[in-house]
Amino acid sequence: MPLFLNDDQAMLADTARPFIAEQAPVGHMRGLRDAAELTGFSRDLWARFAEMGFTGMLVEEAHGGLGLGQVEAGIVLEEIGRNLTPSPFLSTSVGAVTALKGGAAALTERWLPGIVAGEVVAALAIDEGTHHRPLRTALKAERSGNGFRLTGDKRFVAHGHVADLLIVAARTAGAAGEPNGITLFAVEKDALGLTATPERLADASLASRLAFDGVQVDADAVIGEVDGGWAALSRVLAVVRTGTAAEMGGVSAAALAMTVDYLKSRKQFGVHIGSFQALQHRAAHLYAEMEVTRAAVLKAQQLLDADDPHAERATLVAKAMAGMTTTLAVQEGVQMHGGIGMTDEYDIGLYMKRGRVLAEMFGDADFHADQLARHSGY
Amino acid sequence: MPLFLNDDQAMLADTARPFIAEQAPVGHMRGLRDAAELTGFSRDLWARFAEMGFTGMLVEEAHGGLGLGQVEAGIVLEEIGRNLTPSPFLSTSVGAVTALKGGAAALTERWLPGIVAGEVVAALAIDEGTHHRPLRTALKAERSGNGFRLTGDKRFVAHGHVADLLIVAARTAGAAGEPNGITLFAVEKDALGLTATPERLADASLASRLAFDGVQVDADAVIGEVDGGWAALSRVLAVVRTGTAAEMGGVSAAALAMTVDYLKSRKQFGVHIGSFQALQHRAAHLYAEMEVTRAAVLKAQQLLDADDPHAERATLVAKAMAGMTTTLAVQEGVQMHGGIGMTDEYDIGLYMKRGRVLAEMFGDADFHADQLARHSGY
Amino acid sequence: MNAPVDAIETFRAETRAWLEANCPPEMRRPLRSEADVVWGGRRAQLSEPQRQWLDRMAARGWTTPDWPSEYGGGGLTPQQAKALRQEMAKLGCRSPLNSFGISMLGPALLTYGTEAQKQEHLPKIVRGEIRWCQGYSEPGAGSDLAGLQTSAEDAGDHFVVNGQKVWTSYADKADWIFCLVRTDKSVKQGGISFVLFDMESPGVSTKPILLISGYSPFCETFFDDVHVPKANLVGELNHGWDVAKYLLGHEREMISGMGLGGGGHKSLPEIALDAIGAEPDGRLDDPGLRARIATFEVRAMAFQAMSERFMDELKARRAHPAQPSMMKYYGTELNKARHELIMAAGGSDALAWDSEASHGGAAARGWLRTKGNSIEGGTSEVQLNIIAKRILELPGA
Amino acid sequence: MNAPVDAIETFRAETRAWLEANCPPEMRRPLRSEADVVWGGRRAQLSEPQRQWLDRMAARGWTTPDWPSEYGGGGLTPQQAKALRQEMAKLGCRSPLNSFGISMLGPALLTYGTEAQKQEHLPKIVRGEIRWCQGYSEPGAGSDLAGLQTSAEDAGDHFVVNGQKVWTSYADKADWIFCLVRTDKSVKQGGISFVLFDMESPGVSTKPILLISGYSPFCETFFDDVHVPKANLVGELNHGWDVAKYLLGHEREMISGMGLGGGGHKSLPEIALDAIGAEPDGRLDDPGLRARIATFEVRAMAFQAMSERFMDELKARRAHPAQPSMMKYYGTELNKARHELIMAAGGSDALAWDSEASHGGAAARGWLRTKGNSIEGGTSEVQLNIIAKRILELPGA
Repeated sequence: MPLFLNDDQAMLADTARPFIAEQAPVGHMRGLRDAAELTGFSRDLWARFAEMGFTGMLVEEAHGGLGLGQVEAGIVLEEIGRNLTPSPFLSTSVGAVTALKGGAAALTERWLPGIVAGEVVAALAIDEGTHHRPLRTALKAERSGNGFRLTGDKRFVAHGHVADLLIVAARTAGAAGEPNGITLFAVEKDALGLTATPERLADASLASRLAFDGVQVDADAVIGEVDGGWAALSRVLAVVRTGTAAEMGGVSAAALAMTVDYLKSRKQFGVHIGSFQALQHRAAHLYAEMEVTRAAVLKAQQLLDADDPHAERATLVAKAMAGMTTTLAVQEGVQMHGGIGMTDEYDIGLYMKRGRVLAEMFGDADFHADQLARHSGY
Repeated sequence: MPLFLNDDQAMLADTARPFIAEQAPVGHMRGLRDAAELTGFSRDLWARFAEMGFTGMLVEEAHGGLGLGQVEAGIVLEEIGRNLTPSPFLSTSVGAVTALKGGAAALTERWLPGIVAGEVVAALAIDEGTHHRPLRTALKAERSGNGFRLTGDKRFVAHGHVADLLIVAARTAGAAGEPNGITLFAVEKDALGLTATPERLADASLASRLAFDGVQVDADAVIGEVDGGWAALSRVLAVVRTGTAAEMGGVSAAALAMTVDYLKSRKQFGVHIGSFQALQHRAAHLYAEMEVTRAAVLKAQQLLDADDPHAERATLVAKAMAGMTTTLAVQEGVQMHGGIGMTDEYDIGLYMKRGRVLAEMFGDADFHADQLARHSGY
Repeated sequence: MNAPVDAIETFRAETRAWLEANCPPEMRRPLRSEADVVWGGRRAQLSEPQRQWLDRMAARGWTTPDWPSEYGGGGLTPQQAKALRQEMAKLGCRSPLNSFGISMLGPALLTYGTEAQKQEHLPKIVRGEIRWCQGYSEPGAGSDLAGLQTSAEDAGDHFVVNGQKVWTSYADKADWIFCLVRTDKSVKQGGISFVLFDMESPGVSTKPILLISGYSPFCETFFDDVHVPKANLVGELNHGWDVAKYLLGHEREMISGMGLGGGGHKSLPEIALDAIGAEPDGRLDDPGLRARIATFEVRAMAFQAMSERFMDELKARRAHPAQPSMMKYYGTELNKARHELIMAAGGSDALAWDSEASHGGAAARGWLRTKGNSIEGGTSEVQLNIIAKRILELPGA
Repeated sequence: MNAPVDAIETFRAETRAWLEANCPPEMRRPLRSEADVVWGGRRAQLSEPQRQWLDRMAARGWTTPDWPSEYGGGGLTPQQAKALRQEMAKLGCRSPLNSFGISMLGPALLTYGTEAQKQEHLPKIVRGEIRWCQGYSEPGAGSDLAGLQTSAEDAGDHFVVNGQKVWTSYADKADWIFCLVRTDKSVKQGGISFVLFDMESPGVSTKPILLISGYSPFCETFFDDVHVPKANLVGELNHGWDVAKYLLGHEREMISGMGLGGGGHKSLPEIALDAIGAEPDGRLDDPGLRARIATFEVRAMAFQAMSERFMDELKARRAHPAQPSMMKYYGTELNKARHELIMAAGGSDALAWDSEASHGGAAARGWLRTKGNSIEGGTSEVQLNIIAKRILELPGA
């Protein structure tokens, strides 16, 4: 398979780009922010995502979805990134759908139709400390009655306060640091003993701290095998990390485009600042990093879609590269805009904030480079 | 004490700079290299160093030296670096002299007069693996008769094959990795069972592998306390690391000067390449790194001379900065020279080679940054 | 000129004792946010310890230790001023007063001001009574001051000032402004004068600019027929550039100081260890971040030495006149790097924007604020141009 | 156009079987030094396994898998050629033949050559019989090819060539040269032609240039009244630029491939682990270097994906025409970074220059050699200029 979009994918991109640019440009996000809106995204927009088929794009056709893959999800995510569109697409339509695919029929039947219809929003409750360390999952799930009792805390859960469905990584056995003994649960909103405290982040998105105070769930809330959830969690992480990298690709691309436009229009000392060679070289270097990163992300998506054994490695590379490149893109963007880049009125600063949040989400570049090194045995 | 050279030091610099530039410019080093000379330096030049008082500049006046400090030694080393002068000055007049200062009177009387007179050359036998890890010293020194038997290997010993005196770090107790149990020895040339195998390095200098095959030394060859040599070794390392950083300052300064001259004289596309802003910014950035590094090195020298408790930290900073900055200086130097920078005929490549050897010597930037982190408790 | 070593040591000991006795304990705690910084001025609202600390230091002239005592300064020698700084750092004393009057206008007045101007303005700066702001940049001019448009027309005993400034730091909180105005439209480089006036003068208005950090430390400032007495002209008419350049050098020094961090804040390794924890052998439990922090610490400590060297060379008049550009460039880039690492160390906690636990998003807002360091006071690119041309003497394009 | 998947898999299986049967075991070991690379040519001295491997591959046209079989090439589809490369990589097969004929001249001849030129030259390139060198750069011209001075005067059925080239790769070992010459002195950008001639022609002399690596892969090359038949003109008279630019694009692709490392060499982590060892938990026992290697590996793997994407886009004619500049820039800078890390990993051992244990200083000489990657074939600075102007469309100065 060649490493560029095939005709169907290119057509999807041609649809997704104007759709999101029109329905949810940066002004859409500013509107929600300035209104101090408490959902964190627009439910109307989510319904329109459903009309477009985006919500269920990874869901098999048998369940009413489009049966597409990570490349296609990445196309939507890139546009989300480009427009800073607040959306539960990644956590719901990529993360939760992937998790549920590994679950029992009852679970998929319970949740997938709602997701496809744009009626259900899901959140991923994975991180417990300040940094993404999924192997160290410690939230306790003890057998109790017909099911389990969950006790512990999660944080940095995007959409956690409004999600109908929470995908929760918990520990049923073993110690923090061990893959065995991790179990994935599908927990319903409003479960007794569950409190979500949303917090506004720098990019104006809302992420929650979740407190599980002996939350009782049935045995059929378990996704996959008890104690054997690490494999399922790894699959979820692989797709959401790659998806985040795709979204970051959109963030960087917009930042570069905006900056190049500025360099072409702004004059100083009587000439366009874009004619200064030092800035040209930095912009060209950034372009190179972005092209290379784009290839790494597409490679990861294709390998994931092909169920290739090298997909996990490629995912680590994609998210690490995206972290480094997006950071560079937004830094260069703000600096090259000069003073106005520091003002809230211009968009470039919003890209810097979103880039920072996405760089952290599901593990930063240091984490992924470290994982790659462990993976390679050094 | 202000952080610049005082009048006496400035006067020394005014003497040392033309002296070394005239006696041993880069052509001097080329001559030795092209003749495949096997000593590794010029004994005539060493005698002239003695006439100038350089050889004994750190030796107390009571022992015939000048009683000067690390700042002054650094002045000489910077000129050595600037001219790529092959010289045993660092190992002998800085390293060995510092080691011997902590030794018994018999040792200082045995060696210092010869060093001051320019008749004795010394080498430091510390490294055992491919990387500088002095705490892991493993060369065994067992009590035997009136003294010790030394067994093991050393490598990367500059001047090791011609040195009259070897300062050897050995282990009399404890395990590799422990500071306690390290003992410093002053070993004479031609000791039975000692073999030195010199090896030409990329910069045309000669460094030796030393094999100690049960080398017998008297008890009075011990410098300082048996098992308590770590403190003495640390003092020696502090001064030679700082000295190496000073020499690297000369290497970078010459590389930058040569490159700026080239940028001013070379034309391409009809204009001086020095007028290209991208190159200007890179040269200016390099200048900034070099100024900051110069300050760090001088700070370390002053603190060492003041016996300040923060001197060790400052030394780690100086050598780490010198490693990063010199690497940048020679890389930018070669790249900005373009094709001719790749030819043996131009000097800039020789600076790249010397810079690389010095970056490695007594620990590279990674090592020193790691030490600093451990020192700071993280 | 150098005081004998034992005299300095006596001064140091006395200073330490005085600081210990007079610096309120609240003023020896790390700053938690920008709100803890004391700027002074007519409308300043100081806590009791802030007021005490400011008044006690101002009484000795130690808010401006090296200014002449005739204008209320401390009259200290460079050695003594350095000893004072060092002792304050050791005890963790906060700066009693931050002010553009101290860091920028004061040195310029000492060099270019008339005796009457010095007597009028310097003591009030020392005591924190008047807060100053700077009116240099104009819309569309950026780093290119030659395009200055704000005009001052001669009206006998006063000028009539009209125009607009931008990036005026805290103009909405300042009492007076030092300002560049065009007094001769026929030339480009010259024709600019340096004037002082009260922000309460009729015709002055300000509009805060909301920054990406969510703060508004800068304003747009508008002048509509503002009357400025000619006695408020600093330096010669049409030669305001000299004053401005002198002052810009001081601004660069001040901004470059940011690279040093410190100032009572938690160190970067402490922040990281608190957020991430350590491996059993004590190393930070994030090897990539640890390596990046260690490399940063090397640079930061080296820059600390550089700052000491620079101050020493300045005092001895040995610094290259363009060296402030190097300091400004390196210091601000370093400060940005520090805050990138603080964000990486803090992880998801550092992303918080307005929660109480995050002190109102102090980490994220501080990080975003530093992005302006390499823009304000001459961009990093302008500093590199200056180094290339004036220090390396590379040819013009 | 795409072969069905099962056809490709059949081809892949057959290819693997053939490679296993025909690639001598010696040709499946990592290259130890530049001396192990087979360049072919009249004076090539090949070991028995090298000769066998070259002849067997050449017989199938697999030294040039995607060239048309009528000129001796393999005639493979892009998919088949990719499968062949992948199978060779899996088995660790060395390249049977490296040559500027394959990587540069061949593609240009296929596009611009006459039928007679193709028939004459291509089969010899495929079989490694003629080794080619490139005569582009001239002294003082560097990246600025417009200043080309070497002249070719019209003398009826032939040109008379006079002048000097520099940076001619292996001119002292090559049999033929493809060369840019000035055929019209009245214009600057045009007036250049692309000609081929035998290095044994009277009037050709070469002088190797000693490089910092201690090797002399380049020469100064002198032409003194060299007669070149007009039949050896490639493309149109005075339009040699077109051929040269086409070919430079291919050179950039080839050089950018260096960033991938591989080619049978030990991996960077392996080199580091061998030289330094591991902590008890398996991590490289040098945390700073480990972090730098890991970051490098991220970039290198990403660039591997980029290279695949670039080849795919080239084949599909979807690549931006200036994209080779990006590939050249990134690939060569990456290769330099790789060798800096190899030196850091090797420590003092990697500094050796001529000992046997160091394979004649392979690490250090290889490191120094890579410093030329970002200079030859258009400097990194030139590539960045091209990206800025042609891809980002930033304005000229």
